[in-house]
Amino acid sequence: MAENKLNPTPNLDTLEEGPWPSFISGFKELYNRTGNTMVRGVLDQLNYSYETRMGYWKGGVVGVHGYGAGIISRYSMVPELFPEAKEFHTMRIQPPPGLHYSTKALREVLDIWEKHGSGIISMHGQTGNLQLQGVVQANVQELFDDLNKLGWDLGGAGATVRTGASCVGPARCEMACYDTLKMHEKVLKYFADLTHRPQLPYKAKFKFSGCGNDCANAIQRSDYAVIGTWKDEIQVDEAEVAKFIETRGVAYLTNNVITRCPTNAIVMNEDGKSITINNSDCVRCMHCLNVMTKALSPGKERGIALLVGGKGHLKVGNMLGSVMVPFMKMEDEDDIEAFIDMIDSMIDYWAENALDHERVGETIERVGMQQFLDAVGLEANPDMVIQPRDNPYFKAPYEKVG
Amino acid sequence: MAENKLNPTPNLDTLEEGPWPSFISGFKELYNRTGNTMVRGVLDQLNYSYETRMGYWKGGVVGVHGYGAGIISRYSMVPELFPEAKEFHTMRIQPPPGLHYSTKALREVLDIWEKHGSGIISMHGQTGNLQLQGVVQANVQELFDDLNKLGWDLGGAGATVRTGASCVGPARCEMACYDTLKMHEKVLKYFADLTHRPQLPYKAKFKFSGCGNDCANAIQRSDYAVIGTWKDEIQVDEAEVAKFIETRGVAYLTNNVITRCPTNAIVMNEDGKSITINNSDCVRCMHCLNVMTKALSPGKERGIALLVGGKGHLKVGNMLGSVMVPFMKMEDEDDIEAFIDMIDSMIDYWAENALDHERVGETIERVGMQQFLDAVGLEANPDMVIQPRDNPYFKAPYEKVG
Amino acid sequence: MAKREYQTVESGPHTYWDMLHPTIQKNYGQWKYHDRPRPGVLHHVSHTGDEVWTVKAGTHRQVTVDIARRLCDIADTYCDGFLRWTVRNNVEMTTDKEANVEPLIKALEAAGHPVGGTGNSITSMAHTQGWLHCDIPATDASGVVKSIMDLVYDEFKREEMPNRVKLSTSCCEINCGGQADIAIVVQHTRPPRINHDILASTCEMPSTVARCPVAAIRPTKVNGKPSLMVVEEKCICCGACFGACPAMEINHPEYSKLAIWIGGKNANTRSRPTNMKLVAHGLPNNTARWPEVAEKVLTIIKAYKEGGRDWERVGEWAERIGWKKFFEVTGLPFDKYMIDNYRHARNSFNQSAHIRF
Amino acid sequence: MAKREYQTVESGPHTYWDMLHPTIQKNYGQWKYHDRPRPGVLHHVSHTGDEVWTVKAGTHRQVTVDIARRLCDIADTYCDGFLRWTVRNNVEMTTDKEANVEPLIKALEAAGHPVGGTGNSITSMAHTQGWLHCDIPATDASGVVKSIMDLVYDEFKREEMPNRVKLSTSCCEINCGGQADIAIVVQHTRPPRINHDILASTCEMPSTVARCPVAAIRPTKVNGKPSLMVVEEKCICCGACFGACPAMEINHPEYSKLAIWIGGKNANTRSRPTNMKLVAHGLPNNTARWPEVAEKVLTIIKAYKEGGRDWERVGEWAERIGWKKFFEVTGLPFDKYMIDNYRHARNSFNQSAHIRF
Ligand code: SRM
Ligand code: SRM
Ligand code: SRM
Ligand code: SRM
Ligand code: SF4
Ligand code: SF4
Ligand code: SF4
Ligand code: SF4
Ligand code: SF4
Ligand code: SF4
Ligand code: SF4
Ligand code: SF4
Repeated sequence: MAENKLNPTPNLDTLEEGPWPSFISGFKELYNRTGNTMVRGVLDQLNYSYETRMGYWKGGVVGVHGYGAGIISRYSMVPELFPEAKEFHTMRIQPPPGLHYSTKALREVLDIWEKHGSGIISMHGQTGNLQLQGVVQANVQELFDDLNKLGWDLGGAGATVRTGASCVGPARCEMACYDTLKMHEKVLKYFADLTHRPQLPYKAKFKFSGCGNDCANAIQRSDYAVIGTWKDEIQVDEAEVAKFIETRGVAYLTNNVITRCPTNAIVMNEDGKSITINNSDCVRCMHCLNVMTKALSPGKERGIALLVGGKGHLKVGNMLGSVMVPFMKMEDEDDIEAFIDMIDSMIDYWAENALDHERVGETIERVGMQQFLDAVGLEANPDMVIQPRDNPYFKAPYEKVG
Repeated sequence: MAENKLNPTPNLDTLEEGPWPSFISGFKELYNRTGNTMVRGVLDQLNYSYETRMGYWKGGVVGVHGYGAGIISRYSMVPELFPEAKEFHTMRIQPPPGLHYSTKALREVLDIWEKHGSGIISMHGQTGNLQLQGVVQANVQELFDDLNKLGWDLGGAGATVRTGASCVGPARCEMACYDTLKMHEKVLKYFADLTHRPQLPYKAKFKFSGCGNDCANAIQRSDYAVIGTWKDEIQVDEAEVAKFIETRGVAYLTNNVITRCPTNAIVMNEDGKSITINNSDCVRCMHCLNVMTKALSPGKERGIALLVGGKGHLKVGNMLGSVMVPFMKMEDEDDIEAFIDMIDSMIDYWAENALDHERVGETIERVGMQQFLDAVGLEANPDMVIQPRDNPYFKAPYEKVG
Repeated sequence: MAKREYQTVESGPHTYWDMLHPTIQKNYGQWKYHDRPRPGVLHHVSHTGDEVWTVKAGTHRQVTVDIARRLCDIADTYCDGFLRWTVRNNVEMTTDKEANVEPLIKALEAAGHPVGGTGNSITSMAHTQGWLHCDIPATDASGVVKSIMDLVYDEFKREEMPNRVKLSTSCCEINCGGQADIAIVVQHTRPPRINHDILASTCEMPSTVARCPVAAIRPTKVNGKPSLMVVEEKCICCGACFGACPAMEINHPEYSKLAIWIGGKNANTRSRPTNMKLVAHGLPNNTARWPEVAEKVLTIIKAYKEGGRDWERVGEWAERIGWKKFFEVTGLPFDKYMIDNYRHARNSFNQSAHIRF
Repeated sequence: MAKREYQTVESGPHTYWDMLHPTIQKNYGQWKYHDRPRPGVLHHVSHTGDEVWTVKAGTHRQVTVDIARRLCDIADTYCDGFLRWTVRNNVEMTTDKEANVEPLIKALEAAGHPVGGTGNSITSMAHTQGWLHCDIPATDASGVVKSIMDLVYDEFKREEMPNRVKLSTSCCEINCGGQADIAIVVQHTRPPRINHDILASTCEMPSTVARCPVAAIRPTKVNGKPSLMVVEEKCICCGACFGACPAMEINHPEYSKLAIWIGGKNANTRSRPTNMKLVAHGLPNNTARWPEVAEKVLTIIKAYKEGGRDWERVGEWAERIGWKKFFEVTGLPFDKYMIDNYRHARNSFNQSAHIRF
């Protein structure tokens, strides 16, 4: 074991076969170059997990100066078997919005990481963090300080605002209805304090998708899902539409565009070979734009919709965020500030009223949307529902009589 | 008042104006011909209700020999004001399925009714009864006996199986996928005992619709909704289809047939002007058959689907029945008997397990569909759901290990 | 009581076969297709080649022996002594002689029964007992039906709506009228006042307590005697307790209001069946013509007629154009009470970025 | 502890502008349309007339400094020193020189990164920590991902599926992998065994009790000391308590099974977003290749590829053909556990006569 050589990992080696990149081979390569014993320890414990079909990590408390979150601490439950895997903490780093990197910046991170930690990285975590996996408590502060000097900061963990995520957005997507990257950066910078110090009933996540395609998975995977949309008409390049129909034919048009519109907003014209889009029926689902990329584009009056309450299924079943603000323009700093103010009041209400371990979607479900709207000062709007109530179980205030 | 003349009904008289037939004029005509003071009393009390905007009937217990239900008893709460309206009970009579009458049979009923009661009829009640409204307790038995001799029997009320309802069915509808009238007759005859004597936790209703158009409102308004459907392919008269497209055009075809199919089962052929129906995607919604009556008809392998649990919103919100048996052929007496056996076991389970005043749909919701299926001996089938569960909150039995 | 001589025959529903016209009997289950030569008339063609014409006409449901006999007379003259009622209280007269159609129409209209209600018309309004008979109504039903049908009379006789329109009304929240494209239903706004004088003697207390969907009823003592109380903050004024116990006086000439619901659909046609939804509440219970309610119903009908596409039912129209647009085009105010907060509320939230502008 | 010299800058996410290629900066927000010259390559055209080509390649997510540096080398050579990762752990290299595309592809593939994952391919599988790092996993995640991606490797490189296919896996029922077109998630079948030795010292009892969705956990005394117990009849084996308290030992090499879920969709495209649904459970947790699970996943993919229409996502396909048909064509058994019986179960019942045959 103490030799400068990997131990046998018979239960893992099959994972080195096959065409898809092998994380096991990657780890082995890393160990073979660096000789970092933590890597060997982890491979050994993982091999044992594969053998016994059980996990062997337990949590603890590891942190950096001034912060209360951002490191996921892991101690082996079987340090006697795998002393090299005794500690294997993960540092969550907030990457640049959209996960864009210059090689220069990224190499700096890699070098610092290799210096202080295992060299293993989860790139990226499901929430969007750059996860540096495998650091011992003794190195944590230095690692962080070195990174922080270059503009990197910790992400969230526990009962905090979590690291945000955003789609590639205007950087390289023609569908982007607002600047996902900028908004991500501004909003998460504003919430840095709540990211670093647990002061909330439970976690709160933001995700930013530039349009309804929701490439950031915002609707299910964030408490505050910001999704781009537009108010005016779909921009139509008539020549390209004609070309599309000519090339693809009426059958393709009917079966792949017209019938796929969720609200029948696209109708066949009387000529039986051209279409009209009724923009007032259109729900901005993106389908026709996706199919006819060259011919159709989002309208010009763009902005965001805010959907609140998405999360995993603990304890109420999977939740998808639901519309809380159907439209808000998002063009300048003022718009972002207005957004932040609104979120502040939602977080305040939630922080004060939620049960322990209750996400905002659950709170809304429990107290009722009406109460939530009153509390955060929003007007009820039919966009918030797919339909008005279908039961009479409500009490409107008595109307004054006489 | 004692004079042979109606009293003033200033609050009702406006209801004699306007083109739609006036029930007030009808009542007045009746009184003027018969001089039946009960009619005058009821008009007077109704006039008082319109004035004070309150109702003035209360219930009691009135019945016929051997039965425990079928009469809705009404006593005036203000007999001192309207002594002529002191008693105004309703006798619920089960009409022939489909509400078909010969004038001979109907006239007999009318004559008997005029002899013993007010002469006012609710034709028909929402559940489907012929409601003879306005009889005093003293006349109830004679009234019933006279009717019963001619083949008429009481309907349900209270915690009983209720009077059934059926659409016009094969008598005059080309869509009928089974004999609604026959099935109605047989099933309700079988349940006559449960109709007449309250032995159940609450009411149980049957409705029979010949196809998915559900002209009998079965899905929401009955606990046991029997809806016609078919298993094989929609019958297509190709010539009529071609004629339809030729006359109506491709735009009409696209916008009113193809795009309206709920499952996109109808696709435009490559030629851009004819269609193919993918029968395996078709959910037998009836739309295309309704639009193209001449061209399309239900398939030949016909039968019923049973949907259980429809009801009004007390206390859980409106319930629509849900599929319990996706298909059952319903061609002969044996099929009807098999159906009855199955219902018997559902009613048994419900009668034993329901809370007081709980309809079968509520019971199923409360105990869970799984339990209900086990109890009545049905296999789980994906047709019973619009989708499999989307939460992991279930416990399958441990699988034996080792 | 005198000894009973007659022995009841527990026969259930009356048999139907003998109630059918011979041509109907002959072609039973043989129908091939139908069309509508004109509003109010259906024409069915059989695989045997036989044809029948059905004339459909409105009635007031709350009829009398006189009215029914008049209809029998007409059926005797033109339909060989057979007739039927529809599930919506219309009368249908079927003849196998085309020549009978016109005189039949005339006879029905002469007797005061408008011919119509077929196809994409507004057919008769479903109704319930109301003050005429029920023990718990907060309004009348027959009067509301008469008031509305007077106003949509022309639409009953024409076929100019996007699709069939089914109206209904119910005289308490229990809603015996069932759901409909457009329904008028009572909506209480005040918890029941308890009549302690009669409570103990009239009501079974545990079952009254159990009837409340929000557990707002509790046992209490009044003047030393057991009675019930209502926790007013919890009570949602549904009136369910009143059905169980007449002492739970929920009805009130002012606080019992009317609400309008739309988009109920039992048909499986195209979209799945849907429950109807609340679109207006707090409307006054204004006898005898309910003008405030009628006005709103007419507005909805007008907007649907103008905006609905062929074959779209009222609810499908609202769903296509979106509820926001529905409230816009009808001018009805949307308010927070229309957002569900009952058991399955979450399922009514817009869990998507599908938004119309 | 030594006095801290450095003052943390609480900067939040790293800035992004300096991370963008100059051509991306110049055309930021100006993109007009895109197409895909071949699988794995996107071509974006700007309103300014500029064009960029993006080559997308798979990674194993659990990477190392070595792997990341190799990718940096490639980006330096062909992309002027810029690169990005996608939300699904693929790497994207964007160049404004068409000529760079082919060599870029070669370089990536030479480094072991398959080029693909665009358009209607099967893109990389989302994954979670598993035995590599998490404290509550019942299986590994990276190993499952590797096993499945090996098998769908060709579909990653082609664009032959009806629409994009998103796979995911999660190592406990909590499902950090989020929902997906096809997801593999742990499913426990046995209530937790309680480790009373460590419970009192490790867990906050009231919050552990509160974590249970069915209130199956109760305070008790064991050997005179306060501890917790589980009412096994109520427990639905969700494992939520284990996240709160390591003494609630839910994991088991045999009783912790794998389940397959399909039809998750976060996109608002066409249909509203939908939760994924259970289609198989009780599958063994067979390290290191999970053959029983893989086989079922492949079967689903195959059926979808054959039966799905253009643009139909997995769930949309299942919904069009109907779930009955889905179970038929995949050969997976439907059982009663797949019928929801949790809080909003009623909404999943087929409340219609919409039935396929
Ligand atoms: C690391 C990560 C998985 C991964 O490998 O990528 C992860 C790992 C954990 N998640 Fe997660 N979750 C991760 C993304 C998610 C996501 C996806 C997302 O954010 O887009 C979800 C679903 C969306 C959501 O927020 O609900 C998710 C839903 C959960 C839940 C269930 C929350 C719920 O309300 O249902 C828990 C349980 C809890 O918080 O008590 C949880 C808890 C955990 C814990 C903290 C388990 C625990 O209680 O100890 C895991 C720590 C593992 C570790 O050792 O690092 N994790 N978790 C992801 C975070 C990486 C990152 O920061 O970038
Ligand atoms: C007479 C009738 C209305 C009418 O004028 O047509 C009616 C009248 C009453 N209904 Fe109804 N219901 C009538 C059809 C319905 C329907 C429609 C149907 O059957 O198609 C429904 C909705 C479907 C359903 O079954 O849920 C209906 C749902 C109710 C309910 C609510 C049940 C629920 O579970 O939500 C109650 C309340 C109860 O039973 O406690 C109720 C209760 C009542 C009572 C018994 C009120 C009471 O508790 O005293 C009413 C007696 C009135 C009277 O004086 O005759 N009635 N009731 C209908 C029966 C006539 C007939 O037998 O032909
Ligand atoms: C006579 C009647 C059945 C009965 O046994 O009494 C009936 C008869 C027919 N219905 Fe109906 N429906 C009748 C009540 C209903 C009801 C229930 C109701 O009105 O309370 C419904 C379901 C309502 C709902 O969804 O809540 C109903 C939903 C339909 C539909 C589906 C409409 C849709 O697109 O949603 C069709 C198909 C169509 O319109 O072509 C239909 C079609 C028909 C056809 C065309 C069937 C046929 O081929 O003969 C019949 C001629 C109707 C006409 O007058 O144009 N019938 N039909 C009922 C007449 C009621 C009335 O007097 O107006
Ligand atoms: C790069 C990425 C965004 C990012 O910031 O990282 C991205 C980029 C694009 N997405 Fe996406 N999507 C990306 C993740 C997603 C996700 C989330 C995910 O994969 O976890 C979704 C939602 C998944 C869901 O529903 O749960 C997503 C749903 C879509 C859709 C809608 C598909 C549908 O029909 O349901 C489109 C539209 C389309 O396909 O034309 C789309 C379209 C696109 C387009 C074509 C947008 C554009 O015009 O440039 C981009 C090219 C994609 C390609 O490779 O063909 N993207 N896209 C993500 C690549 C993931 C990967 O590596 O494979
Ligand atoms: S969410 Fe929309 S804007 Fe963002 S990358 Fe996807 S398609 Fe483009
Ligand atoms: S974006 Fe979607 S809803 Fe709007 S017209 Fe296109 S397909 Fe229809
Ligand atoms: S339910 Fe079907 S079979 Fe019955 S009358 Fe209506 S359309 Fe005809
Ligand atoms: S009956 Fe309905 S589901 Fe079937 S093909 Fe016709 S429109 Fe489509
Ligand atoms: S709706 Fe209410 S008041 Fe009207 S008949 Fe039914 S139970 Fe009576
Ligand atoms: S009105 Fe309804 S909510 Fe109020 S006490 Fe009565 S039953 Fe309960
Ligand atoms: S899915 Fe469960 S086991 Fe896997 S990382 Fe998330 S919390 Fe840990
Ligand atoms: S496994 Fe789930 S259901 Fe069972 S005790 Fe734990 S939290 Fe409760």
